[in-house]
Parts: sequence; C-alpha cells; structure tokens
Amino acid sequence: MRRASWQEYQKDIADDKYYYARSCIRQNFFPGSEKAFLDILTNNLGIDIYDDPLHTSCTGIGYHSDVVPLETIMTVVARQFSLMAEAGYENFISSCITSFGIYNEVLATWEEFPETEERTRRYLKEATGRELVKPRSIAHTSDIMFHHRHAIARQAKRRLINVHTGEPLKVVEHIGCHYAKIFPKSGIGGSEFPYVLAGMIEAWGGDVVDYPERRHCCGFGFRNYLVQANRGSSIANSHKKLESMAPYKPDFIVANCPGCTMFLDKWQYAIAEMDGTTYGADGRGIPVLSYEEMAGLVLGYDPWKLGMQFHQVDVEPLLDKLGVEYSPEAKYLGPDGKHIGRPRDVAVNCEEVRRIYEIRR
Amino acid sequence: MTFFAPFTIPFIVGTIFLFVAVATKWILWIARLPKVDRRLIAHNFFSLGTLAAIWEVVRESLLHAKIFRRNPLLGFMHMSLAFGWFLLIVVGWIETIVYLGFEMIPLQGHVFFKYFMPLNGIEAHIPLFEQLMDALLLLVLTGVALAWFKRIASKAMGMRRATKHVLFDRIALSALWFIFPARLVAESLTAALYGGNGFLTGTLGGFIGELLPTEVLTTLYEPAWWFYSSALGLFFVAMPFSRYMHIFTEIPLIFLRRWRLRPTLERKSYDNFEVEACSRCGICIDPCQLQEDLGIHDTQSVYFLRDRRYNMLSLKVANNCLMCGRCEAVCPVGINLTTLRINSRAKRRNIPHEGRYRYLTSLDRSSGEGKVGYFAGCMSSLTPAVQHSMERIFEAVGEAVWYADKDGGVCCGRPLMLSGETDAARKMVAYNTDLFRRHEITTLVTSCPICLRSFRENYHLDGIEVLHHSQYLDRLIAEGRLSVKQGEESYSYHDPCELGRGSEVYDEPRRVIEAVGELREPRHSRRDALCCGSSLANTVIGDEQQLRIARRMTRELEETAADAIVTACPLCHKAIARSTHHTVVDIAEVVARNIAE
Amino acid sequence: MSTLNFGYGINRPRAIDLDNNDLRKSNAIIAEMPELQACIGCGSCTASCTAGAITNFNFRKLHTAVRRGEYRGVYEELSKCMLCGKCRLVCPRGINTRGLVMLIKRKLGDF
Amino acid sequence: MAHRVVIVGGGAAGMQTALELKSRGIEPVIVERDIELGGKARGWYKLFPSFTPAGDVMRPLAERVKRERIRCFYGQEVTEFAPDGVILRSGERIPADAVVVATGFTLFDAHRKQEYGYGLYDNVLTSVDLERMMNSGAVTLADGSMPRRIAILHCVGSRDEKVCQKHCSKVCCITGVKQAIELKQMFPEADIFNFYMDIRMFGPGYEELYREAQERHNIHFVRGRISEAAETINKRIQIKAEDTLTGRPLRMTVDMLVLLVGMSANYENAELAKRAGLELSPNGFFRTVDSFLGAVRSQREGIFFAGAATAPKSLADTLAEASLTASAVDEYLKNSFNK
Repeated sequence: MRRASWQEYQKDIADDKYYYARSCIRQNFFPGSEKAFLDILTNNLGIDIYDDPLHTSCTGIGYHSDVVPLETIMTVVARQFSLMAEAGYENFISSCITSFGIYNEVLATWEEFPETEERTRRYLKEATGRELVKPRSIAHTSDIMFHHRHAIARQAKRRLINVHTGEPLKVVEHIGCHYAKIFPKSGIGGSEFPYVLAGMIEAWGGDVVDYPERRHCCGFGFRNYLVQANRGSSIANSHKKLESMAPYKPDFIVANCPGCTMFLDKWQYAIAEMDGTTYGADGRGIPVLSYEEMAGLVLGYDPWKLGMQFHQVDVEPLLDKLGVEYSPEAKYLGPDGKHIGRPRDVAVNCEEVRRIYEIRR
Repeated sequence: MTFFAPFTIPFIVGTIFLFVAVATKWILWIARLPKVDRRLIAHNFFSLGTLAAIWEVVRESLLHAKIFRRNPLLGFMHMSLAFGWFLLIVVGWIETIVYLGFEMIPLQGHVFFKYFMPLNGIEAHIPLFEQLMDALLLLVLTGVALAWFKRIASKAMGMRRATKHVLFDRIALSALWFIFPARLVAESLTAALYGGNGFLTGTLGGFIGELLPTEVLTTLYEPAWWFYSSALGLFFVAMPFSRYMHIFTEIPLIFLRRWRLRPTLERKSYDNFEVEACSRCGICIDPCQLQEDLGIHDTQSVYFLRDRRYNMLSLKVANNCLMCGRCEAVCPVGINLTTLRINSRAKRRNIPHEGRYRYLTSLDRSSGEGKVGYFAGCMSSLTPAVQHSMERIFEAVGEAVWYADKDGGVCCGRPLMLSGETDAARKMVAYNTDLFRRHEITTLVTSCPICLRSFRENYHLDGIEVLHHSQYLDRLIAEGRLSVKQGEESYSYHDPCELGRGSEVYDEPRRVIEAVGELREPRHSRRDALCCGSSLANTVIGDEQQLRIARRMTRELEETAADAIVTACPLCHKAIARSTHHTVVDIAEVVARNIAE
Repeated sequence: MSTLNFGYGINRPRAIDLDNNDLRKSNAIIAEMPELQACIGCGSCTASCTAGAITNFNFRKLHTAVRRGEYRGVYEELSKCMLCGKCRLVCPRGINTRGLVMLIKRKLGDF
Repeated sequence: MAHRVVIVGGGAAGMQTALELKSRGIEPVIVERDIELGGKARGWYKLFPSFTPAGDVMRPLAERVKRERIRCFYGQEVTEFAPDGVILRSGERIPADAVVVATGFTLFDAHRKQEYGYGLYDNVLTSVDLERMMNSGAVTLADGSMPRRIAILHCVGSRDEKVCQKHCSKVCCITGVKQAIELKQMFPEADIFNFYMDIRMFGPGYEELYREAQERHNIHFVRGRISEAAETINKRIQIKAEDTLTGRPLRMTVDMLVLLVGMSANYENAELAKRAGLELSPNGFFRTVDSFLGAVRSQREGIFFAGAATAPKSLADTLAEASLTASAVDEYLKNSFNK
C-alpha cells in the first residue's frame, strides 16, 4: 500500500494472556464470530484467553443514546476491570468497537479528572464490594488478530485469492469510528487510515480497496439508528459508502465493528427495497464479513460453523471465489442437524442465489 | 370630362391601400380598448376636450409648435412638410372647384389637376392659384431640402444625432423625398408644353421649353407624371408600416388624450396610439445621458418605441433606461415614454407562491403617534442624517409624528414596478396603504422622491395629503411654524428626477434653500436637470457606468462653486457623494442646521 | 420497487454535489453578468436588506447557492426581494445586485 | 582593509545583501548550502502580481554577484555563527566582522497533511510542483491528459495548529490567484476552484488581480477549507469542504488538486539560534529586535537578518529588506570599528 503513514501510529499489544469482553451486537447477530475468535486463539495460536461468564454489557449503546449516565457506565467498566483482575489477567481485550471506545474514554477521563476515578472506585466498592484495578493494556480483538496475522498466515489453508483467476481478492475494509477517531493513538495506523484490517488483508494475500469514502461512518451512530425518525440519515451514510466503493467491484467488505458489520450488510437489503439499487456482481450484494470470519476462512473453518448463514447478503459467491468446499444444504441445518427453515427470498439476492445453487448442483 | 390616365394607377392603388390599412389599424385598436377606456371616450366625446383636441391637432400636427419652440429650424422643416402639404391638398381642392365648380371629381382629378387641365381643354389659367400653388410647392420643397440636409449634417440642424431607421422608413423616406421634386418636374413640363404662369413651375417650364425641342418634351411628359404618381403610391403603401404612420396616429391620439385616456402599468390597446404616434424625429436622443455619457446608442426612446412597434424589443433595450424623464420632457408628441417603458418590462406575469407574502400579514414596525406620518424610505436608512434632521425639525415645530419605517419598513413598491414586477409591487402597495389607513394619518411626508411618486401615482390615498419633505419644510417656513436663520452659505441644488420631472416639485426646495442661504443653479436644472445615474429604473448599466454619469452631473454642481451641494433624494445623495469631495447634504440637513433658536 | 413501508427513506445528502449539479444555468448567469463572481461574501447586501430585516431572505447565500448549481427554492426565495436597491448602494465590489436579482429570476423563473 | 561580512545563504536575500555591502566598500562572503546561488526562487516560473518571469529577477542578481567577484562558498553548510564569524560543517571557520543570516525558509512538506493525499495520489501537487511544471512548459495530469477541473487549496501548512504552523505564510493567497489565472490561460475550458479560509491581498496590485481572476477569468472562489481528498477509481480527486458562505458541505471531483504550501521555519534554526545565543519566534523563525527600526537586527550586536529567515516574505519584500540589512551592517561596522 502506498499509505505508509500507519507506521507512525503504533501501539503496544500484549502477546498473550487476554481477558475477553464480548460484544452485545456481535453475539446476537453473528455469534459464530466470537466463537471463531476464541477457537482461533486457543486452538490455532495456543494463546491464553479467558472468556469470563461474569462480565456484562459495557452499556455503551445506552450511554451513547443518553439512557445510561456517565457514573453508571464508569462503574460498569470498573467492574469489568476488577473481574479481569480477579481472574488473574491484565490485558483487557474487547470484541466491540463501541466498548473499546468506552474503555479508552473512561480510562482517559479517569486520567484527566482523577476525582471521577475516585468516585467510581467508591461506587464500585459500595455496589459490588470489588476493588478497581486498571488493566495494563487495552486492545480491540481486531488488534489481537492483527498482532498475530503473520502466525495465522503461516497456518493458512488458503489465501484471499480468487482461485479461478489467481488474482488477489479486492477487499473493502471498514473501521468502526470509535476504534481510532476518538483517540488516534488507540488505533494501529491512527485515525485517518487505520491499518488494522488492511494489515490482515495484505498479510493474507488480498488487495485493499482505497476508495473515496473509505473513512466515512457506516451511519449506525446510535441515536441515528435507534430513533426511527433519524434512520434516513443512518442509511444514507451506508448508501454513500456503497455508492463510492461500487465502481471498484470489491469481492467483499470486512469490518471490525459489530455495528458496522451488521449495518453494511443489512442496509444493502433496505436500499434494494427502497431504491431498487443492488450492489456487487450481478446485483447479488457485496458480502460483509467480520474479521474473525475472514480469518476463519483463511484457516479453513467451515463457513456454516463460522455462522456465515446469518448474513443478509449471501456469501456463497465469495466462498466459490475462495475455493471453499461447503455443503449448500448444510446452510440451513441447526447444530442438531435438523433443518431450521430458510428465510424468505428478498430483493437483494433471492433470484441469483437460487441460480448459483443450481449451477453448483 | 375625363379624369383618368394610366399613370394614376400607382397613386390610386397606393391611396386605397393606405386608406384600408389605416382604417384597419384604427378600428382594431379602438375595438381592443379596455372597457374603462371606451367608457371614457363615450363620456368625454361631447366636451370641451374635443374642441381643445381640434385646436391641438392644428397646432401640433400641422404647425408643430412644440418643435418650433425648441428648435425653430427643425420646427420649420416639420411645419413646411406637414402644413405645406396639407395646404397643397386643400388649396388644390379649392382650385379645382374654382375651375370646374362643384362637380364630382375623382381624387386623382384633384391631385393631378395640372395634367388633366389641358386634357379637358381648360386653357385659361387663374394666376392667383397658379402662384399660390407654386408658393406652397416651394414651401414643401424647402422642407424636403432641409430634411435632406438634416440627413447629411444633423449637427447643423441642432441635433447631435439623427435617428437610425428601419427598411420601411427608408423606402417611405426615399419616396417622400422624390414626391415633390417629381411634382415640380411634372408640372414644369406641363407648363412648358401647355403653358402656365406660376412663378415656379411656369418659369421653370418656360426655361425647359426653350432649352428642349418639343419631341423631347412630349417623350418626357408621361414618364414624369408616372414618376410622380409612383412616388406617391409607393409612399402611401409604405406609410402604414413606417414612421409616417405617426401622421395618422397622432391625430386620434390627441383626441384620446383629451378624453383622458392614459397608458397604464399593464399594456393595453391604447399603447398602440402612443407607440405609433412617434415620428422618430430623434429629439429624444440628445438629452439621453446613456447616449451622452456612456455611448449607448440603441436604447433611447425612439429606438425603444421602434423596437416595440415592430415586436423586436429586447429585454436589454427595455431595461436599459434611467427613466429620468429627460426624453419625455422634450418629446414633441408628448408620448408617455416612462409608462410605456414600464409596461414593456411587465410582459412576464408572475404567479406568486401562496405563502410568498405571508410575512406581510400582521407586520407593523412603526412607532410614534400623530396625524402626520413620516415615511423615510428604504434608502434613507443609508443617509441617516436625513432622518435625524427631520426628527429635529418635527421636534422643533412640535409636530406629533407617526414614524412608518423608523425600524425598517416595507418598500413602497415602485422599484418592483419599474422592473415590471407589477403583481409583486401591488402587494407592497396594499400593505403600505393598509398601514397608513390603520394609523389614521392625514398627511404623509416622505424623504424619498421615489416613494413620493409611488404614493401619488400608484396608491389610492384619498384623504391623505402626500408631501415630499422639501414641500413640507417649505410649508412650515411659509406658515411661520418653523423659523430659520438666513446664513451666508451658498448651495447648489440638484433636482432629483423623480421629484422634479417626476412629481413637478421644483420651487419648494428652492424656496427652502433661499430661506437659509444663497441658491445656485447648475447649468442643467429644473426640467432640464441631469440624472445622477443611480436610478432604480436601470438594471443594466454597471457600477462604473453609473459613476461616469454621476461624475459629469456632479461637475456641473461643483462648477457653481457653492459651499455645499444640496439634493433631496437619498439615492442622488449617495451618487453625488461618491463623485465629489465637496460637501453634499440633504435639504433637511440644511434646514435642521439653520433652525433659529 | 419497494412494497414495504420502512417509515423512512434514504436521506438526500445535504452536501452541495458539484459533480452532479447541473451548472448550465449557473454558467449562463455568470456569463451574462461576470461581476457576480466578484462577490467576496462580505454580507453588506444582506445586512442592509429591507426584505432581510423582516424575513430570512439572504441574497448573498442565495446567489452563492445558485453559482454552485443549487437552484431549488431559489426563485421563490428571491421573490422576497423588493428590489429597493439598498444592496447595490452598499456593495463594496460595485456589483449590480438588482440586475442580478432580475437575471437570476429570469433564468430560474417559472414565468 | 575592508571589513568582511559573512552572509549565510545565497538566495535572493543573501545576494542582494552582498551586492549592497559590496557597493558600500565592504567585503561580503556568501556561504550557500546548495551548489549554486538562487535559493527557493530558482526554478520559479513567474512572479505575482505582474507575471514577471522569475528568471528576469534572479538571473541578473546572480550575474552581478559573479561580476562583482563576490566570494562564494558552495555546498557548504553553516553549523554555527557568531558576530565574529561562522563555522562550516567541514569544521572550517570563516572569520568576519559581522554576520548576516539569510537562511530563508523551508517549504512546508505537504506529506504532513496526509488527508490531502500528496504523494499518494498522482494528481495532487504542490504550488511548487506546479511552478516547476510550468517552467518545463508542460502542465498535464499524471496520464498526460489535460485537466478539466482544478482545485487550488490555500493555507496548506499555514495557519494550521494541527501541523504547528500557526502563522500566515503571506504569499500563498496571491500565488493561488496567480496560478489560477495561469492555469485558466493554459486550459480555458477548465473550471478552477480556489478553496480559501481568508483571502489576504496585502500588496499593491494584489486585490486588483484577485478581482480580475474572479470577474475576467471566472475563477470560482469557495470560502472553505478542503477537509479531505480521496482518489477515485479513474485517478481523479474527490474533495470535501464546507461552502461556508452557503453553510453547506460541498463535495466535488477534480482532475488536479494544487496545494498552496506555506513557508515553515528551517528545522536547523533552533540549533543555530541556541549556539549563537539568539531567540526564535514562536513559529520557529528568527526573532528580530522589533518590527520597526530593529527589523533586521538580532538580539546580538553583529548578527543581522535578511529575508524570510525572520518571517514569511515575498520576493519583493525580501529584496527591499536586504538593502536595509546592508545599511544596518554598514552602520554597525562604522560605529564599532572606526572609533
């Protein structure tokens, strides 16, 4: 990549012993990704990561929607940290970009306004009897994946290359705003062009698409989406990004923020309904992956085990390009092997997808 | 008796054509008059106005008294052509009656009587008529010669620029120039062959008779009459489409005007009479400052009327006019040039969005209470000294005043009107009228001559006396309500167009100035005063052009070497102030400074 | 097309899009009166404006929008102008503002 | 024997000072870091506001320096200066009776404003690149084609605290106007947009040129700073700004983006000032005694300044100031040595 500026913005990432904080959206909309993350770290990389059943939501969505007050969220965050300490860890990693922003923001606030830290310490003590212990390092899970990208590449079963043409896949990477736009130093590569996903893509053989609206927000914006009257603005943001990336004919989008992953995926359906516009080759939509899914595919995980059937835009065309062997019928089978039913065909991908299946048979 | 010869055919055809064409125009124009106008005609038909109109026709259409007064040589030219020709026809008519008694003679019999005399064996010549007719012919020929001369050297005729004409004008003009010389030749040849003792045709005939053999004379005889008849016929055919239509338009116009018909802000059929009454004499060109100062030569009233008549009026020509009224002041036909100009601009109808003027409802920024209302005008907020001075004066005389727009008001509407946005202007008019009525004022004083003219001409403010502040000040001083000190200072006064020519207010400001100091007049003043160039009526000329007009006008004011330049219009004030280093003040300031304690 | 009622649509971007705006009218206006380009945005016109004192009429903003190819609503908004000419008296760049109002209305008008 | 004055820097300021000193019977010595004289103005195409070719100003200066046999050291960097002489990087010391610092400025490195994509996108260039292109006679896009739409961005590296350049570089506004006119003359069909924060037309004839650019050349001036630039698939530049005069964001795609790079203080100023016992202004330029009678004097007797070493200056200002410097040096030498 011509952009070399990312090297100016580096941060220390611990090599091992992580305390894992989950993401509300990720575990609800594509729980396979979190499972895959834990599996990759534990099984493929042999890293110690602790998934604590005691931890809770960071309440960030409520906070950004003016529902949860600052004191509350600080105390919740303080509790997560103390849980980490109790579990014997000091490297806190968060699966959610919103949470990641929250943890950084709370820590910075404590730093700038020590009285808030004191107050939080008191609240935590009064409410839970726990002591606040601040983590040694904070990282987003994509940072961890980035940190180990070369190790993953060494174990890769396939690269991000179109098996039919031999060309690298064109990948649009989308970074959640709260990853580095709040604190440029909190992200790898700074706030303008974070390198965290681009680094993985390049390490695994793909090509990063540098398109004009690359830095633009997906439009989630909490109140922008949560209040129906504002949703027109929310979808307009994704629309703008999709319009901007479309000429580059990307093979897929990868995002590190659970909200963005969901919105860039699902808005494609809404745009198709509202506007009649469909993106991607033959209007089949541009598949949107989480970086865990991308890593999982590279490492040869089964796409349905990764939970890729949860996507709005069907991923089969991408799987075909990657040369992934998969069973089309298995897509709609539950863990018990029983058919869970298939969703209604929708504007964004119904006709074409059925055609692809027929071709493959 | 025979009164037909083949050569008369062009004349007869031309005459019939002319008659039909003119009649058609008249009938169409009258028929299309709006009901109000037709009612006015019916109402005023039997009135003194009609008699006055007849007298005016004689004075203006035949004698051209107005042009005479302005430029005797030019007046003589027009008079000799119009009145001379008229007398030729009338006297010619009497001549045939004298020769032949009251007998039914066709038209060509009268016109070509000299030709038909020998044909019908009339040999006796009555010297009185011979001489009279020759004298009249000479009169007309003098006019033609002057017209030729004017084409070649307009300056010598007291006109810096002569009108540029259209094709029909050129045809008609050429034909006209040849009619009378042709008649002279034809009648002289007749005299040479058949005798005649007029001092002109007889002498010339005798001379030709001696010079040329009879065979040549007989060969030339018929062609000469053919040529004369053809020139007449051609002129008559071209006439309704040329500027000479003014001859047959001015007469009904004079009557209609006496019956109180006027052009309005909307175009109407009456405008045809005004537009086609223009003879394109070009007198309006010289006073135009756009021509004099900016070298713009296509927009003057004569060209504007011409373009409008032939439906080739461009928006630029219509808009490029200061509407200073200098041309209107000199127009010999008295055409309402300003109003016609305005209604030419108003050809676009503009259907306003229903909510457009909603902001006007319940808007009232006025303050104070009193029977006298003061409307400073939009521009006056850029010359606050005027407002302050008026307030001081009001205070000094103890006048209870209602201030209509001290805190910003709604425009009087005239600027919109001048730009042809009549519909929008009416909204402003309605708003302000309602405002004045609501506050029950009986006198309305304004510091802006534009507003003044608007209130007088476009508002219906019955029961409210509308005054310019100079008039109001004059009255205060005359009535002894305001005593002022007579000072040593001298003032050179600039007549604002809308106040002077527009509203006929010339004397009041002068009296006011003379009450406080010495009045000095610039070279052009009163009806002849120059425009400052910033006129709202013109949306075409640029800033630099405005400045050029203002500079020349201001120079004349400076040349009076007065201590200060005084004007009575905020717009003129601004224009003068940017063109000079002299002190420029409004008349209200002059008074306010000289209030006797 | 959509049979679903989402209760919202894709918002039109607020941004002036100079790539897609039709600049032909704006170019024609500038070609006729190039002095419009000389505006330095001082706001004197709007500050002195008679109509601006009683409505939110803003000539400076309007003609700037027109120059960027944003014509929506301009004609109607411009009709608030009373053509009083104060703006022309105060313009430091000597722009024939009244002429411009007329010109823009003519080019964008619904006459 | 004539007094010797070492002039650090052989740009316009250095040369003019040297010539003036020479004419006053003083022996000037120029130490130039580059291998030839001329400084930043070398390679410049035309000068504002008169479109005078830069060579017409710079060439005669260099020729006169040569003709007057003024001693010049080329390719030599001064690492330390004091009133009694300078020390070169080679260690060599040139003794002097006074020193004139005419070290000029450093062009702002446009890479530092990463959001404008200089060095990343082929058709983003700086005003300096453009001058060089014009000098070489061919201004084209990277693919050799002609631009149809050009944006010129003012204040790149000026008045921008985000890159620690709080000062105004003074000459960029008029340069932007000049280059816009030159581009318009080269590409009459092209639309040119100048994005500015303020337009500062301080010099004689500048305002007139600005107006000419607007009215005669139909150059669009948009008050608003470009926030970011991105390359489109066909190598054009998509830019975003606020059109502050309409209060709305604005986006457009241009073929070429010209960045009007500002004048930064030389990086070495800090070290040089420390060694010489001088102070710097907050913007990193050398601090003078004051802006009036002491405008070319340093806080130390015997060290003088000329040109843009003390603040951004136009070439005209620089040349005028150099004469002033020479006269101040002359006065100093007379007072200090001839008592």
